[in-house]
Amino acid sequence: MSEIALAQNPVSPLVPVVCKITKIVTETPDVKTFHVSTLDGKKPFTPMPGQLGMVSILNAGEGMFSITTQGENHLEFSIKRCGVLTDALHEAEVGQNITVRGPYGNGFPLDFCKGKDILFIGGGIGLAPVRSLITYSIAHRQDFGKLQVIYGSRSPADLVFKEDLFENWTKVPDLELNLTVDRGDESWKGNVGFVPAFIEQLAPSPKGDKVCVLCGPPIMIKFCLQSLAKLGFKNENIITTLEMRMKCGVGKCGRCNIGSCFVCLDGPVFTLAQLQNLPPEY
Amino acid sequence: MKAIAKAKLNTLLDAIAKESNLLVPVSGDGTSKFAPYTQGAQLSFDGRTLLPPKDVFFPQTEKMYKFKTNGMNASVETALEAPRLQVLFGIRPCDAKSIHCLDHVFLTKGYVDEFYKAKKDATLIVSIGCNGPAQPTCFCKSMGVNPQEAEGVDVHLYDLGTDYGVVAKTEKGEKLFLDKYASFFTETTAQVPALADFPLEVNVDGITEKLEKMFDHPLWEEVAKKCLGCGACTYLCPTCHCFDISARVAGDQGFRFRCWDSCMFSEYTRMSAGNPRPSKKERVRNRMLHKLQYFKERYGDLLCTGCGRCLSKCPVNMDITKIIKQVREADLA
Amino acid sequence: MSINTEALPKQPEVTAPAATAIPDVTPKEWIPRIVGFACNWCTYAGADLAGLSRLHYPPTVRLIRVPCSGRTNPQFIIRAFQRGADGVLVAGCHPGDCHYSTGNYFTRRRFLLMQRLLEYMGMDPRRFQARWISGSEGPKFQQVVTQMSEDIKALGPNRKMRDAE
Amino acid sequence: MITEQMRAIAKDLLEKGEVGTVIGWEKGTFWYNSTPLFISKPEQVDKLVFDEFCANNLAKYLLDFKLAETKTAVFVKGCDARAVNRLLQDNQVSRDKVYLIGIPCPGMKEAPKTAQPQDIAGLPLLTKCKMCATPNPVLFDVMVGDPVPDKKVADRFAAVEALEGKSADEKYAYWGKMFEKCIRCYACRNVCPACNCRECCFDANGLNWLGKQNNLPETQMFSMTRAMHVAGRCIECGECERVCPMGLPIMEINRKVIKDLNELFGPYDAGMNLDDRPPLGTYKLDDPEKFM
Repeated sequence: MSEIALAQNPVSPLVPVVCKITKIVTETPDVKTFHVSTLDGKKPFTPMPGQLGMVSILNAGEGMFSITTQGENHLEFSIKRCGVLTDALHEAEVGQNITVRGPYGNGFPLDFCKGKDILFIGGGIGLAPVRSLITYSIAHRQDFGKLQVIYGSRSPADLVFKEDLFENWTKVPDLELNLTVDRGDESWKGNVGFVPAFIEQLAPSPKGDKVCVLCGPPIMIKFCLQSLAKLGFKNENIITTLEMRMKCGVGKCGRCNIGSCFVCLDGPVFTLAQLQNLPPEY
Repeated sequence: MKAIAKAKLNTLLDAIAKESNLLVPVSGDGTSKFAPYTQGAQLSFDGRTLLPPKDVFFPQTEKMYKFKTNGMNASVETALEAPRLQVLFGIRPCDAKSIHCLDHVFLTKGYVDEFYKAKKDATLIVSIGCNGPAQPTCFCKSMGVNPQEAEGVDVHLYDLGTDYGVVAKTEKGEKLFLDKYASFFTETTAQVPALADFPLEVNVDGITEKLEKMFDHPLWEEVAKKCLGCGACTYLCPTCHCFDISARVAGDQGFRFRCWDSCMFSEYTRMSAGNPRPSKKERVRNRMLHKLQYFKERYGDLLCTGCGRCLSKCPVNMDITKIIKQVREADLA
Repeated sequence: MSINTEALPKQPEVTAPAATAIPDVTPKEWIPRIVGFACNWCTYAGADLAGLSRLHYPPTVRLIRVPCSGRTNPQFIIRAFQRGADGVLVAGCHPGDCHYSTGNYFTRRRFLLMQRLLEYMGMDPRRFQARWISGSEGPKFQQVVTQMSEDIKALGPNRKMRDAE
Repeated sequence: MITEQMRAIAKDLLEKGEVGTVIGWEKGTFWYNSTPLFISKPEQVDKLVFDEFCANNLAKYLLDFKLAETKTAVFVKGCDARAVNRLLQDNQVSRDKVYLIGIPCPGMKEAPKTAQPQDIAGLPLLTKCKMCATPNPVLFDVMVGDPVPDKKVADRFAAVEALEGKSADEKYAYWGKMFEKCIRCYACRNVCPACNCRECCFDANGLNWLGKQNNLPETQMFSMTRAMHVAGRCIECGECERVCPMGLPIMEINRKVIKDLNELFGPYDAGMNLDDRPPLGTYKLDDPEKFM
């Protein structure tokens, strides 16, 4: 943590810095990606893949979001519309001032993943946190083995990051991309079906200590874990990121605890092996 | 040991109040709490206050920053103020222990909470020992607190009957209290009297280890039944420190503040995706485990100081000592 | 709101009642702020008629249109006082004329009680009023707002139950 | 005595399987604590007690059992029975799912300040019991013990009237001092049998009915809203005032509302009779017309 510059007011980790939205990408009817820079055009901070940022529209509210990726001078947050704050964000325009503080959380275990094959599984907006590691591993392609992405959404229209899915990632060597949707439409030529079944159909091999990075709605995670167990993935190699109600982000406010762990500080990334040692209260 | 007669305490307090913010236990209107010293206020030195001293460092509502919006533009201005030196006079050893617990939370594990630290650093803490239970519900002795001597304070006063024996525990206490007000103190050879018995006792040996195996135990269902789900226990608890961050918005300006929150409220963990603690069983369990297991695992201390406030004011007499006993007796089948 | 602002009378000079005692908070030109909850079917139309008929009344009232005076929650009243109202008016159809048959009978009971509770809490009951104003009673709307404005002007700004910021 | 009868009835009910749970009281931490008890097995009945400290109103717990498949038995004092009536009126529980065991109540006692046993007879009555006009349950399936004589109640509106007589500023100062003490623990709401909404408007924080700051405007908002919400439903059990850790005179607000309701719309005592409509849930064409 120490080498990372924190985007916080020098006064307190709870006081944010004012940033602005520099670009908005409409991913699906209810998901937008926001590019965020500081007022002088810099990146608010340099997060590790999987870390979180606390985003606020000052008069609407404050919420913790995963940082889906970063650019030279900006952070990207992909946000689904589902409440007061996210409504306000979706109505915001380029140039809107928001505040950001962070980065929070542990991020994905990069050292652990290095040199290994990685299987990425995402469902719906759950691809957002996973994407931070996908883009990182593409940028540091030589550090990782084979990459495979399995991604599913409700419908073709609900697939997020279409530019990555259909353009950027298809050009990456040794990256296998498998898409599925719950319900297809006339134009959809790919697989139709739920993600867990699709995993079993594709039957990725756990050989070579393959790591699986998983995120999606709870019900999908539950069944994916069963599928992965069938395929022989080790609990230590299954990595997921959790959601809890977070307020402070620095392990003080107490509400995101799972047992004696705080999701904001010790998480949000946990291996399945770690989760099995925690109370099932998430 | 230096000493001051209890009868002369007011003259000392007058002197302190002239130079610093002085907070003393004040009673009245059916409650007692730490409040600024005023002459003629009803001082309450016969035991712990009803409201814990945690709000001195961690107020129930605390403004963090102000903001203004103007169209798309926004600005933020921190509301952290440099507090002036204050003296917190008359906390009990149980409360001193609670401040030690709060220090763990707000000052360690990578992040320092400046709002807490600023107030803590500017405060000189003077504690008073108890020679026995101030209330029937006191059980601090069982929780590893020495009722007669507080830890982690700047100055400690032993209760010697008609006098208080004064001992500095830190350099700050030596300089800013003992030396500064030396003229008020005399020398005494009196001994601290024997400690009276506590009617309420509980054995907490091995409780954390036992609880690690009891997350799914039916006991929680049982003990949670009578809980009403109010926040009296958490708000009166000297160690409960969970907070919420919320904002007050008025048109194009407002401020964001933090305020005490209670894990007993249904809204506490509610997310758009659901609530991981949907019923009072999970909430009561979380509170008990936080106090007796999670906090110990994370910081090495139990999060209960045995002050008995929750016990005395719980509308349904939820008794943490009884729950500890039930946990110890529980079968791990 | 369909009040023609150009047609409004010039605000008469108000001599503040306790101006000498609290000069900084009771400026000479102080105008009361009244929040009015107006039923969509009667009072709102009544206010409209007052405007269309170019009836003059002081620009003190901010109308909030509610489907029925019975929609007005007691919390609305408290919140209005908290956020700066000097007076609150709830107005709806005459008893018997409710668009929803009986809504305003409940309003009547609720706010009779509420007014007494406010008084018990130390508020001046004149700051909270309920009135029956039908769609054809533009003049009554004018008269109610004028009367209430004068009453509240005499009382001065409300400082009770105010949220500090 | 009453305790023995309670145990016998509870045992009988549980053995025959007529009820799944019996809600009563047991002894708590000290001799002056009696606390709610939930039993589901006949061998647990020996924990049941009835003494001068069973102040808790058990009716509210019926809400936790409203989805239970079996019947729930609950011991009801005078005030508890009125509370059950209120829950029935609000359709929160159904009458055929509850079994009411009435206990005439001699009045509950204040807890003393010391753990040493004392003469119970010398302890003062709880404030809430001094004002009680219905010591005998108004609704029950079976009664334990003999009805106690109806008490002559000290004028329950005396405190309200005294306050009404003060000036507006005095009243405001009085309540300001009270509400400033409120710590927003919501014990009053959670113990109250009239507060039986599935979700309280104050918990729905996204709607912002109430800010989370603990300051005078917010606590005023809370207290006044609660007074209006329980208007016509408050059964005067006084539990809110008893459980308030800060000792706020909450019943002085509730009784004011009751007094006004009586004056404005005719005498009404909530929870006395299942068929009466609560005053704010009904109307008369000739209600007082003050608004014009």
